[in-house]
Amino acid sequence: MSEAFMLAAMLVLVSMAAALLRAWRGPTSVDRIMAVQLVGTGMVGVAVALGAARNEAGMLDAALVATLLAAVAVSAFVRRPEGAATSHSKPNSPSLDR
Amino acid sequence: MGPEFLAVLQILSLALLAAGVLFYVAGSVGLLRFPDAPSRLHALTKADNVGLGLVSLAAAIYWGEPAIAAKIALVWLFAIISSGMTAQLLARAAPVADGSGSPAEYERESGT
Amino acid sequence: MSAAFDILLCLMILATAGIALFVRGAFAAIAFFIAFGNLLGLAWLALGAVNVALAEIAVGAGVTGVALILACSRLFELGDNLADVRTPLASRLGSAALCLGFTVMLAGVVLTIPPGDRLSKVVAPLLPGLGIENPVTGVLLAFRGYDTLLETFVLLGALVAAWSLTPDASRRLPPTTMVMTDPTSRIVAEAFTRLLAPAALIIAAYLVWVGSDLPGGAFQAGAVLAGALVVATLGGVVVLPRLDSLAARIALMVGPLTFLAIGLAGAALGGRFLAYPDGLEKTLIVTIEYALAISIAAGLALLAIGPPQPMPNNARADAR
Amino acid sequence: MLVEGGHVFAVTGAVLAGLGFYSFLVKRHPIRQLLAANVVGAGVFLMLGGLGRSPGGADPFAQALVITGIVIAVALSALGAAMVVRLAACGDKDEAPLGEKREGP
Repeated sequence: MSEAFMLAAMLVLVSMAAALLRAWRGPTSVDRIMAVQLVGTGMVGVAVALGAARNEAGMLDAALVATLLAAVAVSAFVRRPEGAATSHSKPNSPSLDR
Repeated sequence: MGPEFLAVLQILSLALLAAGVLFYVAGSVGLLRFPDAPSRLHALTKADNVGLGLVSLAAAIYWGEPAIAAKIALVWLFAIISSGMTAQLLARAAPVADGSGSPAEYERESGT
Repeated sequence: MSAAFDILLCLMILATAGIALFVRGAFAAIAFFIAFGNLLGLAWLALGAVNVALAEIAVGAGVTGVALILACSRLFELGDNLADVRTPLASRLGSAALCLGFTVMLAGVVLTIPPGDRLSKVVAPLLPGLGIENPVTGVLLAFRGYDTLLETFVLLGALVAAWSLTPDASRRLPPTTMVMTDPTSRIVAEAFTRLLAPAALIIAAYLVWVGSDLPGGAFQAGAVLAGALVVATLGGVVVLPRLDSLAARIALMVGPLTFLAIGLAGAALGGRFLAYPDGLEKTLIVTIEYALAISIAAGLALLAIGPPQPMPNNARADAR
Repeated sequence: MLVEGGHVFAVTGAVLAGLGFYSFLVKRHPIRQLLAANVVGAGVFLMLGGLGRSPGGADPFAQALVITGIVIAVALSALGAAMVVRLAACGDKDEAPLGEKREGP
C-alpha cells in the first residue's frame, strides 16, 4: 500500500515536470507563473502522498504551509502590469518575457 | 471493523489515489496543450485541485485517523481558497501580459 | 521505489536549477527559481527533514521569490531591460573548466564520506534533560543558542542595511507604492487576506507550539506570518509602517531582546550566558520562540517588500 | 548502497554548487548573480542534508545548521535585491546617490 502512494508521488512528480515544460515555453509570464502554481499544487500532493507512504504526519504540516503560501508569489506578480502597461508602450520595449 | 471492511477501504483508497493522479496528469496535459492563457488557467485550477482532493482523500482513508483526516481536509480547503484567488488574479493579468488589452476591456468583451 | 523517487526528484532539481540559471528571460529565471525552491522542499521531505522542508518552502520559495519578483518589476519600471551581457567565449570556457573541476572534486569528496548522523549519537543523551522532544529545536536553542541569537541579529542587520538604502526624500513615506493597481484584483486580494490572516495566525501559533515536540518552530512560523503580511500589504489591507514607526521597531526587537534578556538572566542565575535554569527550560524556550516568531515575521515581511521607493512615475509627475 | 545513504542528494548538491558558480561567473546581470548565489547555497545545504541522512531520519545538527543558513540566505538575498534596485535607480541618472535633488528626465 505504501508502495502505491510512492508510485503516485512519482507520477505527480512527472506531471510537475510536464508543467515545467510550459514554464519554459512561456510564451507570456502569466503562463510561467501558472506553471509555477501547478508545481506548487503538485508539491502539496506529493507531500501528502509521501507522508502517507512513510506514515509521517509531520509532512502534512509542510503541505499546510505550502498551500497557505501558494498565493504569495502570485500576488507579488500581478502587481506588475502597472509598469508593463503604462511606462513602455514602444513595440520593441524591454519586456520581462524575453 | 471486519477484515472485509478494511479490504474494501484499501481498494477504495487505491481507486481514489489512481483517480487523483489521473486528474493531476490531465491538469498538466491541459496546461501544455490548451491554446491560450485563460483556458490553461482553467485546466490548472480545476483539474489540479480535484487531483489534490482525491489524493488527500485516499491518504486520509489510508491513515484512518480522524485528527489526521481533519488536517488533510484543512490542506485541501486552503488549496481551494488560494487557488480561487490566484485564478482570479491571473485571469485578470493574462490579457495584459498578452498585450491584447487592459483588464477593463477584457471584462467588457467577456461580459462578466 | 523510494530510490527511484529520490533520483527523479534530484534530476528535476538539477533541471530546474539549470534552467533558472541559464534561461534568457529574467522573469522565467525567477519562475524556475521558485519551482526549484518547491522541489528542494520536497527533497528535504524525502530526506526526512520536515523542519528544513518547512523552512525551505516558506522562506526559500515564498519570501525570496517575492523579493526577487518585486525587485525585477522595480528594475523594469526603472527602464532596466534585465538583459544579460554575453561574456567572451574564452572566459566562459575558462569558467566552465574551473567549475567542472570544482564539481568533480566536490562530488568525489562527498562520495568518500559515509553518510549517517554520527553527531546525533552525541546529542541524543543530552536532550532528555531539556524537556524538548524535537531535536532540531533543542539543538537550535540549547546547544547553538549563540548562533540562533546572532542569526536573529543578522536578520535585523540585513533589514537595517536595506532601510539605509532608502533615498532621503522617501524616508518618511510609508511603503505604500507596492499596492496592486488593478482595483478588482485588490478586492480579490482583500477578501483573500481576510481568510488567510486568521488562518496564518493559527498555523503560526501551532507551528511554534508543536515545534517543541514535532517539526516546526519560530522561523517557519515567522515565515508563514510574513507571507500573510506580504499578501495583505500587496492587497492594500495592511499599510506597512514608516521606517521611524515605534510599533515596527518594537515588533522587530521583541524577539532578539527577549532572547538576550533570558540569556543574560541565565548568566546571572546559572553562571553562564544562555544557560536555562533547571525545570524552566521548556517554558523559556517556548517563550523565546513566540517572541522570535513575531520579530522574524516583521523582519521577513519588511525585507521582502523592500525599502520605500521613489517610483519613476511619481518622479515624473513631480517634474511636470 | 549509494542511493540508500542520501548520497544522491549530496552529489546533486555538489552539482548545484558547480552550476551556481559557473552561472555566477558567466552572467553579468546582478539579479542573475543573486539567483546563482542562492543556488550555490542550496547546493551546500543539500550536501549537508544528504550526508546527514540515516535510516532513523536526518541529523538534527545538520538540520539546525541548514535552517540557520536558509534564513540568512533569504535575508542577504532581499538585501541584495534592494541594493540592485537602488543601484539601478541611481545609475540611469548621472546623479549623486541621494534621491533628493533628482530631476525629471
